[in-house]
Amino acid sequence: MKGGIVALCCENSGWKALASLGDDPVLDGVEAVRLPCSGKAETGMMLKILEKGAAGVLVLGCPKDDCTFLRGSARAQKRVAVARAALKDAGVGEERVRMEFISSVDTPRLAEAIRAMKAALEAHEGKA
Amino acid sequence: MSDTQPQGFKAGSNLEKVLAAGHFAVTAELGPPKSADAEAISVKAKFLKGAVDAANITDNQTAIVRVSSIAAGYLALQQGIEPVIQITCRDRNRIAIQSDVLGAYTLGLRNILCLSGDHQKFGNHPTAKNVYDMDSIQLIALLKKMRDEKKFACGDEIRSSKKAPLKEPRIFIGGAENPFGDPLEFRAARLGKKAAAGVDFIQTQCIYDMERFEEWMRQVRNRGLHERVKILAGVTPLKSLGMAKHMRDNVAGLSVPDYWIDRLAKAEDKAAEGIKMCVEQIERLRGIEGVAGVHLMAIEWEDRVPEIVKGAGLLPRPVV
Amino acid sequence: MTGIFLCSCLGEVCGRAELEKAAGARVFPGERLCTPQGTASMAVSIREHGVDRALVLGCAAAQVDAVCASLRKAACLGTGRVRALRFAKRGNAEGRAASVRAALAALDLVPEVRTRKTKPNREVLVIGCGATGRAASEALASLGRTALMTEAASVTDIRGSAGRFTVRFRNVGGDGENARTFGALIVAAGLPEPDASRKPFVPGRIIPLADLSDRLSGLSRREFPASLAVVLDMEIDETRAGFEEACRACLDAKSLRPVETWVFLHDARVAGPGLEDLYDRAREAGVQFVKYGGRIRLDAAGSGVKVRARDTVLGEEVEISCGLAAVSGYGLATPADAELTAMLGIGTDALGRLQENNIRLLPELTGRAGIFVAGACRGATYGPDAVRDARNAALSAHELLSRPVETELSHAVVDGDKCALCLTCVRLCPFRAMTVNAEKKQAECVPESCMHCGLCAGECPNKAITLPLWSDGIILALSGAAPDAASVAKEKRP
Amino acid sequence: MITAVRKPFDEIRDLVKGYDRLLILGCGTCVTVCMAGGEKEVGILASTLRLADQKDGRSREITEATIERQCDREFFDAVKEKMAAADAVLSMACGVGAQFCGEVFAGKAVLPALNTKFYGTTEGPGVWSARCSGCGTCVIADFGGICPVTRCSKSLLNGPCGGSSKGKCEVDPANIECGWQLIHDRMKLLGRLADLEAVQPLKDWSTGRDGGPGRIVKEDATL
Repeated sequence: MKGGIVALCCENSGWKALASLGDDPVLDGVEAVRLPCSGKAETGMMLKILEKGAAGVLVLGCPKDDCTFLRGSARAQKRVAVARAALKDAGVGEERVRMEFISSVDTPRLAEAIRAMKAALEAHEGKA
Repeated sequence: MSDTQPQGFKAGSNLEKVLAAGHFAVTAELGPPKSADAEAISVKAKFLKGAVDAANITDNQTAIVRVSSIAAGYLALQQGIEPVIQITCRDRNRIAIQSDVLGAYTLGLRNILCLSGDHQKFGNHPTAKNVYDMDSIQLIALLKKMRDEKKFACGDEIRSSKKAPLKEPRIFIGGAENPFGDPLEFRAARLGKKAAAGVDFIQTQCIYDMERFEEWMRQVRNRGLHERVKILAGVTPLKSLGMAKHMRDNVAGLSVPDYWIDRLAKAEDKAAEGIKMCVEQIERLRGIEGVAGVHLMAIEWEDRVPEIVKGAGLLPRPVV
Repeated sequence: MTGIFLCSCLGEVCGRAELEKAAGARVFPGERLCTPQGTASMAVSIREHGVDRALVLGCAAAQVDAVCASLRKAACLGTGRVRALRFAKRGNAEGRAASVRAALAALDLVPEVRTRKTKPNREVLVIGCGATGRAASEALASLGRTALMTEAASVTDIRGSAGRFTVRFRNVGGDGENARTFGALIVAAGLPEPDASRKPFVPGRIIPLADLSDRLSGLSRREFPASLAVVLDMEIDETRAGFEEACRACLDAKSLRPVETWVFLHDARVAGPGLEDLYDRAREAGVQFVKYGGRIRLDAAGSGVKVRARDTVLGEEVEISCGLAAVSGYGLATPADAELTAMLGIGTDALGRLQENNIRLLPELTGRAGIFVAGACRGATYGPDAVRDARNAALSAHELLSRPVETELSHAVVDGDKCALCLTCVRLCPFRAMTVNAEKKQAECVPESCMHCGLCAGECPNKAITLPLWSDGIILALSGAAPDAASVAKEKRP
Repeated sequence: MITAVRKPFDEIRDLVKGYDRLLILGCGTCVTVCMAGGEKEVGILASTLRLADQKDGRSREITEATIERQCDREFFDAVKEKMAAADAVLSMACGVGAQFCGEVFAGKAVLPALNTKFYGTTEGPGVWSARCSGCGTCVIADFGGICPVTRCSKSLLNGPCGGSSKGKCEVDPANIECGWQLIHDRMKLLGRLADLEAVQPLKDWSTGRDGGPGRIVKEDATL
């Protein structure tokens, strides 16, 4: 997979789940960026990260009814949707941006999500 | 074309005379073709001949392009059917409308129905620009001004030149009304505005909810409008169960009570049942005080009009 | 000067020289940095070498975060001045160097962050004079804190933030208003009376359960209904308070006159002191409890009321007619008073009650620091629950106001030149931290209310809002997508 | 405010396909408030175009800028250099700004990125709806403060057409409220329902678009 996956992590959930993955090989090629909340991840930011060469952006937010800042992950979900639409327009495949609702102890599901994203990116790369 | 000044009549059209004489008038609808096929008009006209006092010639109904109302009206006149020309405010501004009124009169056409007109979104040219320079009530007031004040909208007198005699188009002015449209409580008031603007006769939208129509007529009578305006109740015979459901579900501002649908569902020959129900409805309408006639909108069923009119005991039509 | 602290656990992963070359900064290798001694040794190096920004490289994120927190205290470095970077044991040297450079780039962009201490106003306002409100005031008094109680109806406006709320009241006489400041607000406004004019109520035939007792006591022998039905769980799940009220009302009715009584409910709620016994007494007195499933139909036909429902025990439709029916207000969806909710600026749940659907806020917190909710207005309608709520809220308010409100001034900053006053941030902020500064004609953040979540910055249509510690530049640096110099320079400092 | 929505991406991509140095210019006033052409949208469009170019292997330089307003000449000074360096400008202002940008930089290809819609108000976050069509002779006083020219699909001045049902307009029952239902309800609230019975005369349309492109001269303000 050309370029890595940048994970924009809410520090209250995704960041902790990612940290507790420790040195799991699934994290190869995954660059974790800490945010105060997934609601800080902007559409423009996601697209700019892809522009700079990343293969994918994974936004990790808290489950919507457990969000520390009440509406953070709901806003992030809408912004990811706009980013995906933009990628579809650009013809570069919407799977390059993805949102996952991960609580801080959801480590297995996070690993699964990263694997699924890597697979989707490789599949798309094969096609592109 | 007789150009004599009809004594005491506004326009002297057959429809006007029938209504003035107190007969229960019968008008129908003749939908002009979506092509330049003149023959299609005369075929339909033949069905209606002798069965109706006048026939509405629709003006690009539901915003679908058809032969113009005035042209088709003139052809119907030649077949011995007196037409009711329709003018919608959707497609022409006040200049074009006034010139069409002069034209229609010169061709001997005397009845004009004033309509706001269906929004172009419903027709086959949804991307067209609409006009709506005026609305149906302003159009009624305009025709009255042309007839009675012998003036154009701008105030100029209707004469070929300063010294020429006044030659105004004497039109029997019609309007449409939907007794079931919201806001319900404003509907009678709106008819009052049309009366104030100078409408001579009204044809209502097709009626299925008789209770609500009778309630509307009560409000009309309370305002004494039935004496100032001749009201023709609109009816449309139901050809099939599908048509009944379509009218109920997809036509805005139209309420179709269940008993129409249930009766049709039970009937063997749906078309015959539709005709029978329509005849019964006309008989019931004749009993309502203030209803001066019936407007039979047999959409693409012109051939069954005589049968319905006969069934309702309205033949032969009076000769006035 | 930026210092990199390399923990010994990464010793063999990357050498000091390699790191110094890659990062262009002074490297301080250290022993077991995650231990207190490790942290102390770092603090010493920081003071000795005048380090103002520290990057700690460790093996596991959790430990490294803890180290940063303790290092901030030990070496009194401002927030954000200490950054942690977890080094994966695997990965090549080039990858590690790149992530160090990215972390350092982010560190360079971190501004100086001051904190502000404000003495909170010591008084608490309790909105609602019902049982819950009184319980909250008593709890506050026992904690030695003065409290003012008022009815929700007399409050006209609420502004400010934790420690400094300004509340306006209608004057007692009714003309004009006055304002007072409070440190915290406890909302115990209870549930508004069910509006007797709406469905399913029919005056005189189907009435609110709360009015049943005084209506019956006012009736003469002739007017007294021969039969009476109480309906619970009509629209939403009943509460124990509703169940208790139903049993008491039927027992009261039977004590006045011999009357046939039914109680229609989904199930009996007896989990409370004395409720089981009350339920038994009611049944012994002849009250018939009918458990129904799904919807219940009430028709005020003729002189009486027809009640139809599916009896889940018998498994068939049951229909009775009675002289009078009473429906429990708790079993009806009665949203909190909309005006009060708008003034408070806090979220509500699906039923419109003052309890945002978020487990972090249970039981008495709201989205806004310094505003607490207790009792029926948040759904805790049963007496003992409401009192416990009141005590929780009193304790939380007391705790908040017993120490100065310390605010880290890293709140959202609005660039007045770019702000188009589109109000997106004002409407979006879950904590009502964003307000409109009319003189400056721009949006402006209240530092004390800001929770530094960055939602506003993420949504501003003109990118006029920056969160100093999480600016675009810092985030892009950390994501390996180095920001172009121009966009970094434009970011506003606090 | 003037409201607008961004053009579909394929249409924009087609507009700019012939240009190698492109400036995407946002506007910080109306179209920022209705979330169509502010700095955030400029960023998103720029990134999307760059990603599309990367995929097509097309090398192109896309710069971004946002100025206060594109309907006042002086505000363009801030982007003079970027404008000079670009051989085309994709203006994310409303129709006014996009055209004026073309006037200020005569000879430079200026392409619109937005479709300007109407004078509108914010119904709620993310929802805008029309209130005025700029007919040049405001008549709302006769209709309880609600404009029949804009809020009625047929601009009727004398009452609802037959297609009004349950307060909705037949043209688009899901989204359009019947203007005349609104007028009727408001006039009823104001106790002026009887005023609706007066027949409104023909309207003078010459003060609006039909009178030719508008121009206002406020003598005291001219230099």
